[in-house]
Amino acid sequence: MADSKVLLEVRKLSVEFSGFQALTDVNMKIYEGELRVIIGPNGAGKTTFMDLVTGKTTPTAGRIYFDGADITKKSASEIAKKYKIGRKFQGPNVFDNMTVKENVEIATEGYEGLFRSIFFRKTDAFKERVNQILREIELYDYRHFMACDLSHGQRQWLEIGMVFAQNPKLIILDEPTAGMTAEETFKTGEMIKKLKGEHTIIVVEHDMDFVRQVAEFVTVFNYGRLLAEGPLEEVQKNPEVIAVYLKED
Amino acid sequence: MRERLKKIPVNKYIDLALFLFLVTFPLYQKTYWIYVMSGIMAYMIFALSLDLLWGYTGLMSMGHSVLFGAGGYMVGISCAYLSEASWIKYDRLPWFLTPLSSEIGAFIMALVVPGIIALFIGLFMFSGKIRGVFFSLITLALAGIAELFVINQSTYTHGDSGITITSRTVLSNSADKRMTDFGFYFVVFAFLLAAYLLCVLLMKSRTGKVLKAVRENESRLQFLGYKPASFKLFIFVVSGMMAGLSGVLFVRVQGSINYTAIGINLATLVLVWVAVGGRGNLTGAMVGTILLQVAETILNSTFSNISADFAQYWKLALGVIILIIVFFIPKGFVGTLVEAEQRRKDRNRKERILRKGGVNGNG
Amino acid sequence: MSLSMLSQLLVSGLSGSFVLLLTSLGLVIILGYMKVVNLAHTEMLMAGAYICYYAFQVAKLPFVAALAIAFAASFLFGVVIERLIICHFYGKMSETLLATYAISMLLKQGALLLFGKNYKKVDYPTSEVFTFGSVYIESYKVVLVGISILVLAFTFFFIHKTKIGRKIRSTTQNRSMTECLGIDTKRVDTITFSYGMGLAGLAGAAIAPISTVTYSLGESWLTNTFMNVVMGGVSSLFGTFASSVIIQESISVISGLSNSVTAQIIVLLVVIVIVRLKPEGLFTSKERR
Amino acid sequence: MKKSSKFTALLLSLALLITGVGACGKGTSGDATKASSGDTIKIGLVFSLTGGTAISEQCMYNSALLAINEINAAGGIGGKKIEYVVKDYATDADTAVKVVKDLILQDNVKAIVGLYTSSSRIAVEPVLEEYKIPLVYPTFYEGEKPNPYVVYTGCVPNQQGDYFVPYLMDNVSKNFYLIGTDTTYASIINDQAKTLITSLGGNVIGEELVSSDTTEFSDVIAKIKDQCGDQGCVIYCNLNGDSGTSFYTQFSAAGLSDNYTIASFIMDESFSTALGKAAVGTYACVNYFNTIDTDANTKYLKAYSDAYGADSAKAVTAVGESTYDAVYLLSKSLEKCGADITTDNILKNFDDLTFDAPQGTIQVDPDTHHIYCTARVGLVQDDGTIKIVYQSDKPIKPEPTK
Repeated sequence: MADSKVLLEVRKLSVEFSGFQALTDVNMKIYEGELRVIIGPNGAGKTTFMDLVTGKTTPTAGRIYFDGADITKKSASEIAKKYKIGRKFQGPNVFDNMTVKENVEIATEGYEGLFRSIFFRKTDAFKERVNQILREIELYDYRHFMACDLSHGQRQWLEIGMVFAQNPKLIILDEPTAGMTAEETFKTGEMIKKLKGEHTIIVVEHDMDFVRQVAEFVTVFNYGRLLAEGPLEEVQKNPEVIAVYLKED
Repeated sequence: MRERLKKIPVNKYIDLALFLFLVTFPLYQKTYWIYVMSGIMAYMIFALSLDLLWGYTGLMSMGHSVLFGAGGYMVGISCAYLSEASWIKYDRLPWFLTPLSSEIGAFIMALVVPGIIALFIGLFMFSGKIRGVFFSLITLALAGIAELFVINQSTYTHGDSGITITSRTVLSNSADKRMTDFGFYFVVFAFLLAAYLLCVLLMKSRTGKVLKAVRENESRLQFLGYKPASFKLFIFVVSGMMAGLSGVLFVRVQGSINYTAIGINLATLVLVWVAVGGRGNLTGAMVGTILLQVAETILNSTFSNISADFAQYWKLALGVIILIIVFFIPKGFVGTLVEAEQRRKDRNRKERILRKGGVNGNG
Repeated sequence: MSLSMLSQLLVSGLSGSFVLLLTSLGLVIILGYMKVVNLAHTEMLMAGAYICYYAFQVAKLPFVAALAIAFAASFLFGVVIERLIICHFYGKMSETLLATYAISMLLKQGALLLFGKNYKKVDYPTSEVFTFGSVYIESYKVVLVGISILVLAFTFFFIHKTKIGRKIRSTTQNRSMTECLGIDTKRVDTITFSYGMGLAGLAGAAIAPISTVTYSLGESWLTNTFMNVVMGGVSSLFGTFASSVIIQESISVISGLSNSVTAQIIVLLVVIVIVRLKPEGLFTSKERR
Repeated sequence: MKKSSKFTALLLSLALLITGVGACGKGTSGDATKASSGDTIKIGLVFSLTGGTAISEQCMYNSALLAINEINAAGGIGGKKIEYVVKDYATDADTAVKVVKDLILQDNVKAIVGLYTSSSRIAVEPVLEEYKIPLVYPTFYEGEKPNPYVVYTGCVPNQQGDYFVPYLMDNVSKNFYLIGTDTTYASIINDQAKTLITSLGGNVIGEELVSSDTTEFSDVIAKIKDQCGDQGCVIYCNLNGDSGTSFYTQFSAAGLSDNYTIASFIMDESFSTALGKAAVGTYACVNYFNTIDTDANTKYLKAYSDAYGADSAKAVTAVGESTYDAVYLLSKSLEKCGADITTDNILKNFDDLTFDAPQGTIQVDPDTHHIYCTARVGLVQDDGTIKIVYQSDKPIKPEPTK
């Protein structure tokens, strides 16, 4: 994988919340087209890491480079719009009292500016793209439903669909299968696998079955530090990782 | 055709009925009711402007009257200056009010000044972390300050007496060109229709969707690449200008303006109108305004002969109405109707999906 | 402005600060610990003032008894209102604002119909005047300062040292966790809200002698109390105290320099600017929330 | 089914609105026939039954009703009973405009009696001009160029301040400190007083306008004390409503020396009885105090006390008496009109009209439509009554534009 281009790189990333060291000296590289799974016990700093990359929080030290540019202190909206990093949050985070279709339309890339959105008219291509995404996430029949009326799993898919609609270079999925039935989880896994290759994807996940389904290359976090990194089989044999997970149980 | 009709939501039918009613209203009513209804229509524009802000974007401004009053006062000051009202002691207007020395200038200022005020308040609030309830509290305080301010600036605003206006046209400030109540009714109606259409277009556009998304989940929106602050600022300015317009029309109908038009009382009253009608669908704002205002006027003229304390009972009743609304129909009259329709449609769709046996169809 | 006048202004500003503190405290408790904006707060001041009038002026009870009755009655009213109305709207900002506004209207119009529009006058419980050189202060104002310090101290004790206070704080910080510990958070909510309402009633009774008791008494406190809370931050009693002093002293001194209307406008605008720069309040407590 | 529900919604909302407003349309026509039926004459009454000045206007409202009932009991106006419609303008000029339009267009009244604040009078004047309906304004006020549609039955500054200031300078102090509510009325009154005080050789030490919801006066009192020192001064006080009462209370509590005296136009029996101790020693000046010893006054107070109780009768004020006069003067003017009740006739018939009022005989000046009246200065006594300490020799000609 070393031959393909580095898309995201973090160097010596640290963050501290009023005395609490949430992340310490993390170095990491994500290559273009990769599907990376991040695992780790609760409070390991996985979500904090996502927050830093997407501009929700600013680091106390260290730098983040994306596609060659330094995005360390950029705002969330700039990171999403200019650098094209899409993020799905932990637990479905959608626009509840809007229809499924509206949710996807809002997310569709290219019209985020105020003036462009005022004079925006739906083109056939736009409509087609929205419909295509709705079909991919199997919500086409539900497109006129309010997002709050969907089942939990459907809301998760909706948010995944919204991230696709952004057409990002990097997709970050924070626990995409949380609260899903086994069948839904499997479907989600297939959805993600289908995307692999076209997009670069980071998935944070607890569900080890799901991880086995999709993962090739895994990063393990613990206590705000990067514990191990490598192909799934290798990491599973790592005694440190086993210790952490055994302790967890 | 039938399909298209089916797709139109129920509130649009109510809108149609409402406008049909309003346009025929003066044909069979007496001058008094034409005058009252003109005032109510001006208030309806005001309620619409608040609905854009509160119903769609989720910004509960408790001081929207500041913008209404600002528009009204621009016209008031201009009228007083041009007609050389007896209380005027100054020789000329300060530089920033000089456009008020022409009739058209006054109208433009009445739209621009509330816009600018909204721009400043908005820049100030939205660039900081002021949101939610603090936005409401600060706008409430602003209304309080505005009331004190206009009373204090009596050189231009004539203090607590307010300004009396003799003309009843949108542009002219002279008493000679006064229109009849009947004629002016249609001027206000035209503005209401225009304001309504503007709101419909705006809210149907992508911007409208983004604003709804701001209401639903502002922080999520950032991660889709939007800057919520600029959208909020935009709608605040648009809403402010509309409020200014309604202020102008109301002052022209009423023939006077004073500090109550800019203060807390009106600011909270308009919230009640929108809440009763239902927020976030334009129709509710208009229906709420017309229902409450017509009810108040009718009850007032019926009961004020029986009990001189009537106004007090009305306010008491209004308190009860608000409680009933927030308890039993929190979405307001129209909002509940719209929701019921949505539910019914959802049910039908669900049945259709089930009939298809969960096969992923193409609609 | 002479030195004696400045010192007079500062002294009356200081006593005014304590009055503002007293009148805002109930609001701070309810907003800070329950995230509920109680628009009926200032009308509770009015209700408290009426209670004071009837208990102290008409029934000739001791003043302390009047304060106690005002607190108790407002507390009970708070229980009723919370159980009947407020508890249904937690977390719904617009609905809470509308509901509390409706309550405020009912209180105000109810008072108007019940007590009429005539002014009621409550005599000063203590009528001496203290003079220090050219500076004077009515003894009752000193009493008011005492009352507000007592109330502040008691509230601090209540919130931080008692068992119920701990429950209130833990409910604010993590409701579901608190529920898991077997604490009835609904009851905690009721107590918090009622305590805030009770304080408002008490404050109303305490300020009755220095104001004119009438149904519109609440209006004149609206902007000042709310701005005070916004500026002081909602989670710390000290912040409220500090911002009371800042607001009232500046109003006092500026109105000495120009006039009270200008002072009011300037101070409120400055408060708004401060809130913009420090949206979480000027003196937020160090607690991690 | 879907379509029908939509049509129901459409029809329902249409029906609701049309019936709602149609009902009131009917009400209008019903009233119109009643008014033109000929056995009654309809007049409008406009007072603040709520709002900041409600306490002052309660007595006006009571007196108006008293006068109407007396006139009707005595056979009405040429056999026709007076029918009245009351509106509350809540101390708000905008509301005043609305209710006056309501009275004119909806109730078709022949004339209107009422209003207290100057701001409301100024605001409704254009409405009166547009619809040509007369207003009888029963409050003492700051003076203006007389409006052709208004008849004024209160006194104006040349019947009030012009006697008050010299009296205070001779008997109390030459130093004045002016304070007032930030209103048109108070600022004009204070300006007039300033001119008068300087021209008579007195000193205006300071002036202060406060917002109408001010209830905390320690800063103002501090200022007064600082600027006047031991020599004291007359505090020329035109605070109204809540802030007025707060000021009196705090002023008396502040324990300033006897060299400080409050003098106020707004001080009247309603305040002096409500304030108790705090008002004692305050000077007031108006054309009527209820301690006036005339037969008409005794009769008026007796009737008032029978109707509203003895306690209320103690708080009868000058504006109340003026309203009583206003209704009587209006009835006399209407009586002169006979069958031909037009606005022009009503207004014309006010010329030189006289009435044996509780304050003494009053006469309407034909040029200005104000009344000739006697200027009186009163001092609040321990029991809350106001004792007359000075009165002009004869009724004074009104000069509203002076």
